[in-house]
Amino acid sequence: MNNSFPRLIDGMIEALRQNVLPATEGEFARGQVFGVIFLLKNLRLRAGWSTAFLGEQLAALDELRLSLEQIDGLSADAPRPAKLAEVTEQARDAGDAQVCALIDWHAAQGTKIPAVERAVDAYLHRQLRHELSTSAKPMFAEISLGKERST
Amino acid sequence: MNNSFPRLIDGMIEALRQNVLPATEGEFARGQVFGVIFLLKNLRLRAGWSTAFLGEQLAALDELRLSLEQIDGLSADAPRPAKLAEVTEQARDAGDAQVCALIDWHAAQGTKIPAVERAVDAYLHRQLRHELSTSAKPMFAEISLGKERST
Amino acid sequence: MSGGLPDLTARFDAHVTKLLGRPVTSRGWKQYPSGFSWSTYGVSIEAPGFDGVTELVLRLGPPNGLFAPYSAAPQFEALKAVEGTAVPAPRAFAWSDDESILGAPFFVAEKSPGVTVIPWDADDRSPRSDGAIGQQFADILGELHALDWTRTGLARFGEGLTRQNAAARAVDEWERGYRRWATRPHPMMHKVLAWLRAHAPVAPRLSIVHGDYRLGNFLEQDGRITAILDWELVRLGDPHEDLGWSCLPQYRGGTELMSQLISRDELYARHEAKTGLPVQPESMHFYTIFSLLKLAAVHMAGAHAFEHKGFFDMRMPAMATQIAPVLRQLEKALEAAS
Amino acid sequence: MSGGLPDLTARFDAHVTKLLGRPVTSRGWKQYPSGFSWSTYGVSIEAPGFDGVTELVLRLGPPNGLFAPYSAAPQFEALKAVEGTAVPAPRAFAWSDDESILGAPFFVAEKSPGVTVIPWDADDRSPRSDGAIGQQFADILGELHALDWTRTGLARFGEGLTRQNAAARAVDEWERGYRRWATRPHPMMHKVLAWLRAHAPVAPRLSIVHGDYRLGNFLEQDGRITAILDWELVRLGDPHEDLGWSCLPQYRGGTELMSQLISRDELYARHEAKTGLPVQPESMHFYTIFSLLKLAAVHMAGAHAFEHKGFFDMRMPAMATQIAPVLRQLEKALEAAS
Repeated sequence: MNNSFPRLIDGMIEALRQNVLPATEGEFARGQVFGVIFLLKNLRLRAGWSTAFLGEQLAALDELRLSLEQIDGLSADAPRPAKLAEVTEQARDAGDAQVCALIDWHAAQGTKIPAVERAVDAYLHRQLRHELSTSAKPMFAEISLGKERST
Repeated sequence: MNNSFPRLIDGMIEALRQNVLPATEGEFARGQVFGVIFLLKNLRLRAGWSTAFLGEQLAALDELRLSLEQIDGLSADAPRPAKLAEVTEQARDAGDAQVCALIDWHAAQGTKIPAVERAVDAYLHRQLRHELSTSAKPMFAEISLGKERST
Repeated sequence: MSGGLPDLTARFDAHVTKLLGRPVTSRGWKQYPSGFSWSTYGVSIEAPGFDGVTELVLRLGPPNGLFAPYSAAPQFEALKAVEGTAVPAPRAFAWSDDESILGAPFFVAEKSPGVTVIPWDADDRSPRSDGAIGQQFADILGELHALDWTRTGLARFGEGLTRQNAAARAVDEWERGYRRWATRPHPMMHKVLAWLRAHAPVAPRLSIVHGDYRLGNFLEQDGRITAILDWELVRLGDPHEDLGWSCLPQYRGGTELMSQLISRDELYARHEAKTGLPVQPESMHFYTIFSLLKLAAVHMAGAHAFEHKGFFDMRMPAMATQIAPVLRQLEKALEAAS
Repeated sequence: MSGGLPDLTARFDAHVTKLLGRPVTSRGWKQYPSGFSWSTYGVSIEAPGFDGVTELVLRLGPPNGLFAPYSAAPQFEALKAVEGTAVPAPRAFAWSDDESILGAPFFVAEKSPGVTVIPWDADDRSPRSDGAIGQQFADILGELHALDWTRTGLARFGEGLTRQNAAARAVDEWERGYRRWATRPHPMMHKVLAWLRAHAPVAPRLSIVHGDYRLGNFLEQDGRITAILDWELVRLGDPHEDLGWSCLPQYRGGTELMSQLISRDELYARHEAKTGLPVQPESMHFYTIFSLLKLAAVHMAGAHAFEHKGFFDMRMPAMATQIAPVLRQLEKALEAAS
């Protein structure tokens, strides 16, 4: 899933405007497309990734931070997620960038620290499970064929 | 604007499914409609009214609560918004229900208290200004006529 | 009602066959896009038709519609009440609230000639330049309000109604609407309801109130209004109620003209000439605020229909976005009043 | 490229007129819905055409496309390289990366007969029952990997490439893709990149790698594969790379068959028969994980194109929703490897 809520909304609006409107017959149906566009514009001003959605991701980062603190002798150079102050996309992305740096740092070390590996893997697993549990059932057949799937 | 984010999303999906798909020609364009539906289903799982949007509404309620506290001799019976614990739709609606009860109570009083009137009016004004500043420009011509407005 | 046109056609034919006592096969079905609430179809039947009329309009009130559950009785009785008067309207032939017949309350009327103008289409189709439509718009409203309805089928909706309680009843009715449709509490509505109860005027007479008299709800042809449509909010009450509604800023399209048709002064003057009732400033103030409250409630009905009744027309949530602007107008109107 | 078809037609005619040295008027333009990246058009020109061919395909790489900026050179050279070999593909006639000609890099090829099968359409059009297509699918891939490309136009893309650095170069290329397209940091990608660098195998030979060899990227007719399409990710490298990609679970459609066409054992056996190279389990493991990383990066490219390049095709953000499932597959694959 994408990162930026407003850009996602903008893209949906443009897809409707550029790809759907010209192929839709009748003023009622086209009006309905404009209605969806209008609502999307309102959502752009009022909605965002939910606190529940982001909060779980940030809780996972915090769990990783605490796990790393308990690893004896972990080099002070090792990148790690900072303590989080707020529930935002930016906080999640900053935390993930620190985890990326930690993984790169650990990959470059001659001697691997199994506890770091375990802590990172636990984080990756928790994050992925959450991502998957907040994903809708794929609709690729419908998207490609333009019709409901019979199965 | 509506209250329930998931119901709004559901309605947009059904409008696309019931009103747009049958009037849209070509598998590419229909596929695009399914693409919008699919993304909306994902938003349903991941998005909600933003903290910024709800937070301002709750700050307005809190301001009213503090104003009421400073009114000497306001009857203990007078309904008023409670102190807020969390930034949610439910908290906003509960607060607004208390403001509604306060207005009804005050309307039923023989003697009006101007300070209550002023505090409530200040709240109504702040809430409305926020609602309007988070609203997209109306698209009623487009929705009714199914075409872009020339003006 | 989506997807059910073949079924609807068959049921319609069966019912009309029964009504007319001869086999009827309808043809040329067309759904009109206008109308936020009742579904409207154009349909033809073979001569001799109803009373000679073969081009018909069928209106159905769908169970998930804006103000559902519906009854077709008030609309039918209103059309009957104005038949043969100076108020042009389609002749109505049949109605029923029995959902076993067509799946929803319905009525059948003649198809009047002419086209509608949508209030927010600023682009073209403007019929307003010479003022003739605006004058008719005012005159017809005056004629409607001057009618004696006491011997019509509408009389049964006026039980217990007095010039003294007409305003309070109107407020009661729309407070019920607000409580039914609001998807969240709106403190401003409570403030306005309290103000309305404290300022209810006495009606100068009890009239048929169209309830949605404005640009967009009539047909015109060759510079003449051929039919007043959309009687679903018809009621009995203070004639100022229709005046307040038709003067809402929402229907002025950025012009100084009420419903984009006629100046306020001329509307009032022509209305007074037809009814013999001078327009009362206090009543207009009351019914302007009442009309805004009613409009806010209508917008809430849109949110409610979309979110709770499975009425997935994108115009519904679009209407819902206009609750706040109307509440803002109410705030300003009450400020001006205090 | 939306909305520009008349302009495109005129520019195409002018360019083909110049290429063929006679006036050409194209007709029958049709855009094919398939393809997530390059735009594909079918078009006819008058005889004698290109080399006798009058039914053409024009492919354009739009500036806001999935992997843009594009070059048409690799695809053109790949089609030229396989012309006249046992690898069926459209004959290519012209190409250019000069955007002043048609507004985007493009190439022109013959229109091959046959239809495509979409990987996730489980409903119908299944060509798989008798296995003949699957056998050809395997054999053609073996033929491709056995080709000597050193004297073809592809040779210029192989500078400095060795059997030892082929895997690392492939990882480098897709790490660049990840860094270019990711709309947010993905720690799992870093873990996988580190694993890939630590486990890079030596290639048994350097082959033409199609880069997207799977169900959906070939035409079939009467039980025969008539053309391998979609060469935009063509590169030189380890033949295991194509095997790993074509065996991805994403293309199995819930069956046990690779690309819904052929069992893994038979694919390997036929490939070995054509190339003389036994499939190496370690290499397959590496290129399976590599292919998942590449697929995750492709999905990220979808998010990037939609959010940052104005490519408003709803398939893009739909692809982006599949990043997490692929990262989950990578997690499982690395778990199994450790």
